[in-house]
Amino acid sequence: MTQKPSDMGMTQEESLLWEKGKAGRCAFSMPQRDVDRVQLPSDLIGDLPDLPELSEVDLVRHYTRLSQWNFGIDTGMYPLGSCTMKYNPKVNDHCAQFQGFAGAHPLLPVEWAQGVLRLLFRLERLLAAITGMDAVTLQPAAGAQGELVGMLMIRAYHHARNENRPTILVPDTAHGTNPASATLCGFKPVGVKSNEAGMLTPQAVAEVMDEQTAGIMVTNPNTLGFFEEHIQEICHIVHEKGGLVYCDGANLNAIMGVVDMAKTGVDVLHLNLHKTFSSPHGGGGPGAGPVCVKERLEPFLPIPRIIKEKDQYGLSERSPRSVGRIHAFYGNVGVMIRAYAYILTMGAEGLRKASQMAVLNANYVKERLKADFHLPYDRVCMHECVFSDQYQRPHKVTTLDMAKRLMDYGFHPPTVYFPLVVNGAIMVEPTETESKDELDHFIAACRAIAREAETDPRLLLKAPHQLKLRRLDETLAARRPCLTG
Amino acid sequence: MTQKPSDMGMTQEESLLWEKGKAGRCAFSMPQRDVDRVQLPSDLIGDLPDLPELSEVDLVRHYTRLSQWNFGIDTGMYPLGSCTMKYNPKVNDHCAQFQGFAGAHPLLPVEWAQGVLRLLFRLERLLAAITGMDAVTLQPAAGAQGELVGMLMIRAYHHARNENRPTILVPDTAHGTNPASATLCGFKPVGVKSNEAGMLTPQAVAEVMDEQTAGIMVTNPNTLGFFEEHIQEICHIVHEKGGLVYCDGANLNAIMGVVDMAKTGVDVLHLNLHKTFSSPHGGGGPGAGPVCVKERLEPFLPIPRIIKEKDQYGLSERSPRSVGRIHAFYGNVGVMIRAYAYILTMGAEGLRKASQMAVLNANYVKERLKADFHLPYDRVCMHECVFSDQYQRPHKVTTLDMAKRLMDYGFHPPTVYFPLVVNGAIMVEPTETESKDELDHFIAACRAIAREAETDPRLLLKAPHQLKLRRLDETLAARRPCLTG
Amino acid sequence: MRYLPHTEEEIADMLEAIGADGRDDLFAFVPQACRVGQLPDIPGPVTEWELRTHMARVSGSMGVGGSYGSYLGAGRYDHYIPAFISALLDRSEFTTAYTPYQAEISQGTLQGIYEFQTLISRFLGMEVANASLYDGASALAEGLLMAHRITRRKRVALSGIIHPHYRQVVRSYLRPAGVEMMELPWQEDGRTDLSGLREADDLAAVAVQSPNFFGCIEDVISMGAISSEKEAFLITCFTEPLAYGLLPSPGSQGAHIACGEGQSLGIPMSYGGPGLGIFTTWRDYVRQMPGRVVGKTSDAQGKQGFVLTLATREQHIRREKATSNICTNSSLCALNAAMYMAALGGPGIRELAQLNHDKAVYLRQGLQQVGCSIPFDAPTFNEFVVAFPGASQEVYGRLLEKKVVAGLPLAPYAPDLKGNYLMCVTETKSKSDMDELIAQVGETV
Amino acid sequence: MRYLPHTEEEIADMLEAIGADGRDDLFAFVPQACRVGQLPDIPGPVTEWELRTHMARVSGSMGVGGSYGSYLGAGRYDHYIPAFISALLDRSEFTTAYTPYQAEISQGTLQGIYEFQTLISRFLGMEVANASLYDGASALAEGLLMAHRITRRKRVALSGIIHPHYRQVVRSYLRPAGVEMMELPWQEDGRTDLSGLREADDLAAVAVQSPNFFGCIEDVISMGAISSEKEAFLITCFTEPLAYGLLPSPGSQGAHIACGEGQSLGIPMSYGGPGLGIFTTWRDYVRQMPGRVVGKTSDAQGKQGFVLTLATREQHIRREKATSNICTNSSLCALNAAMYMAALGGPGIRELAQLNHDKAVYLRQGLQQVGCSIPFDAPTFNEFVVAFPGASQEVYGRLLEKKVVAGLPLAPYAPDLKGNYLMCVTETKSKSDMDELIAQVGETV
Ligand SMILES: Cc1ncc(COP(=O)(O)O)c(C=O)c1O
Ligand SMILES: Cc1ncc(COP(=O)(O)O)c(C=O)c1O
Repeated sequence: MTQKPSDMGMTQEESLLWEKGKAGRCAFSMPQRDVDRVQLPSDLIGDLPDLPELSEVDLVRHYTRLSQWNFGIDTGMYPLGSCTMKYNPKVNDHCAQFQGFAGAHPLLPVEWAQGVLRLLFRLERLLAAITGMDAVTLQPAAGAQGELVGMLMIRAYHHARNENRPTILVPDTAHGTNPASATLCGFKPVGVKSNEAGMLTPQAVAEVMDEQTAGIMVTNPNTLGFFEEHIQEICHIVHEKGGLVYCDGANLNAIMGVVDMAKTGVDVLHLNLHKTFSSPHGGGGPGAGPVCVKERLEPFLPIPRIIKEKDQYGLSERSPRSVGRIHAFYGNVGVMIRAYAYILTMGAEGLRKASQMAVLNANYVKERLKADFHLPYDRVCMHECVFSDQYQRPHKVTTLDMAKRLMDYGFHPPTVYFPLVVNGAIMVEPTETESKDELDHFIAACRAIAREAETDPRLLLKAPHQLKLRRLDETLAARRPCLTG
Repeated sequence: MTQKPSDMGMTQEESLLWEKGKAGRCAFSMPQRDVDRVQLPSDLIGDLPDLPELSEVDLVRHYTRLSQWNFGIDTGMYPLGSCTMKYNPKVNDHCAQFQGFAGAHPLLPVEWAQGVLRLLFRLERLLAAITGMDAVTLQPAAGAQGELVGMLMIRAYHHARNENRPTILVPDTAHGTNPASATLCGFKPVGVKSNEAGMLTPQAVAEVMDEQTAGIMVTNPNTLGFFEEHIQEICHIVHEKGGLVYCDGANLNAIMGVVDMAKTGVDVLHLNLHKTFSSPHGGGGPGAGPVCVKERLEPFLPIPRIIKEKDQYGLSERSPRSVGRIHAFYGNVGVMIRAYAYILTMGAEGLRKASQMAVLNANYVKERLKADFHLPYDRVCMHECVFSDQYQRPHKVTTLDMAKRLMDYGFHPPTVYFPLVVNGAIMVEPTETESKDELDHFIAACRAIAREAETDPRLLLKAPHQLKLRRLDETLAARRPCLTG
Repeated sequence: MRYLPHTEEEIADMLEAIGADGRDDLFAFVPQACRVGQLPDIPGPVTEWELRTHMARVSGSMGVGGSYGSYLGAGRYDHYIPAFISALLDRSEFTTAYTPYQAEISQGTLQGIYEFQTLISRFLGMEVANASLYDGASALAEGLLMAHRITRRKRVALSGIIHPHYRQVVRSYLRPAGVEMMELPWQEDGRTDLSGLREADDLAAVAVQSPNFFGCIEDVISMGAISSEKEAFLITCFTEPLAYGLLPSPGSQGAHIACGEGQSLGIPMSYGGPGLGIFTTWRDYVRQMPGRVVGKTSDAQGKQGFVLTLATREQHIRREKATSNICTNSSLCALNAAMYMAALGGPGIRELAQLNHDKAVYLRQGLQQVGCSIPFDAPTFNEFVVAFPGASQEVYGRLLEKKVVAGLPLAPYAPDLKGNYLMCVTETKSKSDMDELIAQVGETV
Repeated sequence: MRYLPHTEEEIADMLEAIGADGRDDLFAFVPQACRVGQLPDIPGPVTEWELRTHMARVSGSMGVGGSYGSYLGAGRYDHYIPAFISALLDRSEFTTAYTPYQAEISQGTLQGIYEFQTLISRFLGMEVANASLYDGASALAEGLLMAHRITRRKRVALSGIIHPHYRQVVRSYLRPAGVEMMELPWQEDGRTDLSGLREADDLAAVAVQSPNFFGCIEDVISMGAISSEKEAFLITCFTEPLAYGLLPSPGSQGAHIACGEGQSLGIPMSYGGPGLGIFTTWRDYVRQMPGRVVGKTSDAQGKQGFVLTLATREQHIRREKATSNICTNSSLCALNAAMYMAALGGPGIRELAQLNHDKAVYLRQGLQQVGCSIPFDAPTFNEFVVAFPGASQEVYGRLLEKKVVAGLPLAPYAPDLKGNYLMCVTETKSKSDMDELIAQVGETV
């Protein structure tokens, strides 16, 4: 391990947990035994679990070192497109850890849980106010589960009208989870192409929309970072044929206080609290994906619903047309608490300004980089902008190479090869919490890389150079999967 | 800044605070103004303070990045001799942050502060039990202030007996703060040499001890890592001449549950809670340096004293012979709370085992490295062992070069060039919280460096190589001091 | 606004750089008819201090901690969580990162999740695990869907004493796939009645929870025998994985899929979420498994490292052909559970499980001695069903008034069990807590 | 014991490696007569859970927060502390490191302290600062000793309305050095009476606190005029540095040394400690300054970096010739204060200071209106002295019963001021808090 000097500054080498353990150590403070030992029948006793034995110091070092191999928003700019990597306020984490929240059992008598129920009830109302929609469920544990809930509701809606509509429209600018969620819900996705401006056109929708089609799933703003300008007309076309409009609202960060989602005509909308509402992403989760609906879909919302009767808050399962339960309890309450704290802290004006600054930042990056990187759709964007590696391809440098090289410059790379409609896509979402200085640093780094692509492409092909590890072999990993040690 | 790739892995470059600010930003949530603004007379209003303006994100990134340039116990082994860099339990930090502690004003009516007063009272008793001494003050804010208090008490003791004793004995194996504290207290330190075994001898003490001498300051275990075997005889000699014995007990970590400090004959003893009792060192402080005394010195302890009358705890200033107050309030209570938690968690048996393991670790390192590094005193040591660079000097490699090189191997260097009695000293104190695996890694690294010293000395002269910065120029810093930016 | 770094001057410069006249220009292409009429009606902005006061008040209003006591389990468990785990989990390099798409800059998350996959597979006696799903309920649903995908059969059999909420979630997930659910009743001893299973055919899977919703340890071996006869998947699910510190692992009992909730492994209850969906199976099925996985590989210089792998099962590559739609999962909770398992180690988790068991036995016996009845005979882990002596519901109500929730009323889930309560005892309950409760129940007789 | 990683097997191996027969062998050279008779009589070991319960109970027993209110200042101030500061300070790379002797591996601490030195120097209008001392009281003592070292004079004059505890500490520090202390009385308006100063001669320093112990803002300029006539050092000390957000900085008023307590700058009160000793002066005196300092330098490749410097003043190099004995200081608190100053920025700290001032004025005027008397006329910052109407002590006692500490009783410090209380109002007090207090006082009339 340490017989060789490391080549990475303060970063330490660190073995796998089970390579460190020693029989006899324990990092857990075993509570006093104050009752007798009672033996279970021997057939109910398994082998001793094969878990490594470590001391508290071992574990503290282990995870401290691991953390030092990770890049987070607190480390630097994290312009991962479609993921809204904005700053996560510390005070929200602090509040979510209060004992009354973190220590609350979900089956407490509701009289003992009025505080959190009221908070959740209010959060539903706040999200309704922000989107313009009528009713909200907070239950889905992430965006994709929100999509599933939305799809289930659309399905239930048609069933309730004794209609069977097996297909659903999914534009090529929709997020990848959309078709997957639709399929999970038994729908057959039918593609719709966006036009040369990255827009979904009423014509394209009208061509495929029919009475066999349950509706459409639009991501708006879409995955190219554009607002669907024809959304009202599209909704009209879909509604005319008896369909419903699902909107993937995970990109809400572009339009808070600017767009009234209800007015755009959508029927169901999901939000990502872990994106727009600043809760930490946790290295991949947990998140929360509330679903907002128009009144006519309210009866289909999942149970339990948070209700208020007189001045009492409660949980109701009396909802015969509901799509049912979707989470063992009420979803990721810890995430909701943070989102609630964020909304109160920002206020209406603050949320609007956040969206304005998010859009300003994306457009600034777009303008400053478009000479160096091909911009497939050169127009005012919303919260993110999408480049491609077209200018670099002649030098045999790809999007991936440039993404890896950005790490050497101290930035997390953008989202790459997504959306699929753009070949070699580089999707940059700076978010509003990056200052102009940070953006200028980022822009300078990207430009430097564009120069390197011309003058020293080999440098990029082998990037990253400065991290603990060089480029990792993903093909090898997939060919002979080794998922456990 | 970021136009050039960094050469240090995840570590980021980061400018100085005032190079980052932008007029108009603020990271502080300004409370609502609910009262009128009242202007002070204009001569009482100064210029606008010249502090940089930053957002919360700016600051979070700034200090996150700074922290990543630092090495702590949680990063790896930190065998800084004489500093007892043991693991700092997280639960103790957690408890010290409870509102009733962190939010307590020191001038609360004592009836409102019984909880913390009782805790402090008990901590005094626990320290008395651990050392064998009779009475304790927790007030000194660090070891050196404890020394000052001890010296003030010795001074006051002699004055109370109408004696004026201007000198004090300080062996060459005493810690550097000892003579400084003695001087601050108006004493003239008189050196005493240790013998060729690193021991203070009764002969050497007897030679200089006289009626002009207030006493002696012994560090025990001493800075060579040895227990002063003749301590009882030495105390006897000093006492015979009317002097008192001060013991620097900052190295108590070697002897808890093994040595009864009272029995060794000392009159005053200070401890370092931030060393032996596991409170975090905070990059240089805060600490706490309680002073324990024999009964006859109790009247001289600083005020206020924590007292118990009936079942009430209080703070008393009725102590006419006291040396006075030494801290604005009662010392570093936040540190004391952690030490108290540590003692309860370890229990008597646990503390003894901690000392045993600390001594075991030091001896293990000593044995394993003594072939590669010169060991000036080859005998069983206590919690630390002292090598020198004698074997490496022929290769023109010094202690400093080897210390710097150790950083490349992922270790904090030992204490170097201290104690002064050893030329080119390398003082290793592993502490008991290092496991054998960690020690073996450390030993392997040290041996590899010893080989490098022979085969590739230039490598060491230029070390470190793997950190954010190469070797820093201390001479330049001292020649033209630049202390502010 | 302290979260928005832009100064007015910077905004002006940036607008100029992009050739916009003002902020509204940026939204010029949003049709007027889609615009908000007025700003949404939401309170605030509040200061940090108002927020903290408000949140502290809400938190303080909950019947949690202090003088409140609870014997609730039923899917969420109150276990001690070491302070060092919370401190490590709070490290912002973990919390403020996202899905480790870019492996080289995310090795902390990746190694951490790889370790989680390993420890949880070992603990459950299975070969592979994914990086987490949302929660135990959706994990079970995904397991059933996976069995359906592999076997191409359209029926599944579920024990009726799988947690009722789990069964509800399964229903929501399975209905659109057209998979038919058959529920197995329970027998007198509190375990699943397998008799109906023998006649069932064309089953994709048989699913059981052990310990089940009544706290009883199921006869998984027998169930496995039947399901293997029928070439159906045996799916073992759980809400209290700590039980496997003591019980035989699902893998050792023949489960094809072992899945469930990991909250019990060091994760705060948080009013029900976030939790941790655990999903483990055998290597053969890995390409049909839902969710992300981390795999070992090496870098360009041959050094060991970790990456997200088998992405060809996932929605961002496969869109509608994905094995699941899950994207954001529960990574931080997986890291949390790995820390917890590693903190305990094998002997530690065995002892802790034993302690849970023994304390539950102590309370059960104590309650029996003061006249409570225990409807089910089968062995239990840390939960059991009890009816209080006399007017059971009144006793329960009186305890509630004394700020003790003496378990979960079962009536809403099974009308037959009116007056019966599902109680849970973990290591957080001391003998004297339990003695007090027993005495209080005794007094009411 | 979870903090001790050694297994029995490892212990045996290690003992063998060093040729010892058992653990006791390691202590063979400790004379029997020095050994403990039996293990010290201390309770425990307690588990983490017992510890937390115990500590939570002790903390909960304190008269802090919740329904308790306090208007105490007098050296410790209750200010809001942003959550992000606490989160950053908790990063273990900061907390678990020690004095940055080895600069290359400690650049985080070093740059952080260099920034502290810079910000606090700017804030106080001085040229240089050290890396921190223990607290405000010892900082003042060290300042006086430094003036004594430089001037070689043996007398100092101290305002009698420097915090009484500070004067006590100064006495403890100065006595052995043989430095004589002269105390200046206060005049009717609550400021220091300088008249006696004119006659004093051979003064090493004149020290004043502003705002002083009565909360009054001192006439530092006049004091500076006299001290400079006498070629004595002017030392300005403080317990509430936030005041300088509004008031002229000590530097601008001619202080040679500005020193005091930094707790007010974002550091929790913690029952009085740890605090932060701030020490600033002019460049000329840097080599006589006590305590550690961080300086800028460059590395072998010319890159900017930071090191501990001017170590030739310090005890570990100079032993008895050091400028002070201080070693461990208050680094983490210095980092804390730097974070706080940077969080506010210039305009922010001005506004916060103004708010403190204005709230204190509001309460003072409100109390006056219900009959309280204000003995001192001089302008104040966020503290003032008040006597309640009628039987002042009884009113105070009644407020105490209502769980409000209406300031610090001054009688123990100045018998003349019996019935007078030093009250402090910070931004944490709302108008409605104060209105309630005013009403309660009013009721008693
Ligand atoms: C536009 C969009 N829709 C949906 C999702 C899915 O959300 P989640 O990852 O929370 O399931 C994402 C995020 O990945 C997204 O960016
Ligand atoms: C033996 C010894 N004595 C005294 C001290 C001084 O203690 P402090 O740094 O807490 O003032 C130290 C630490 O540096 C020490 O190691």
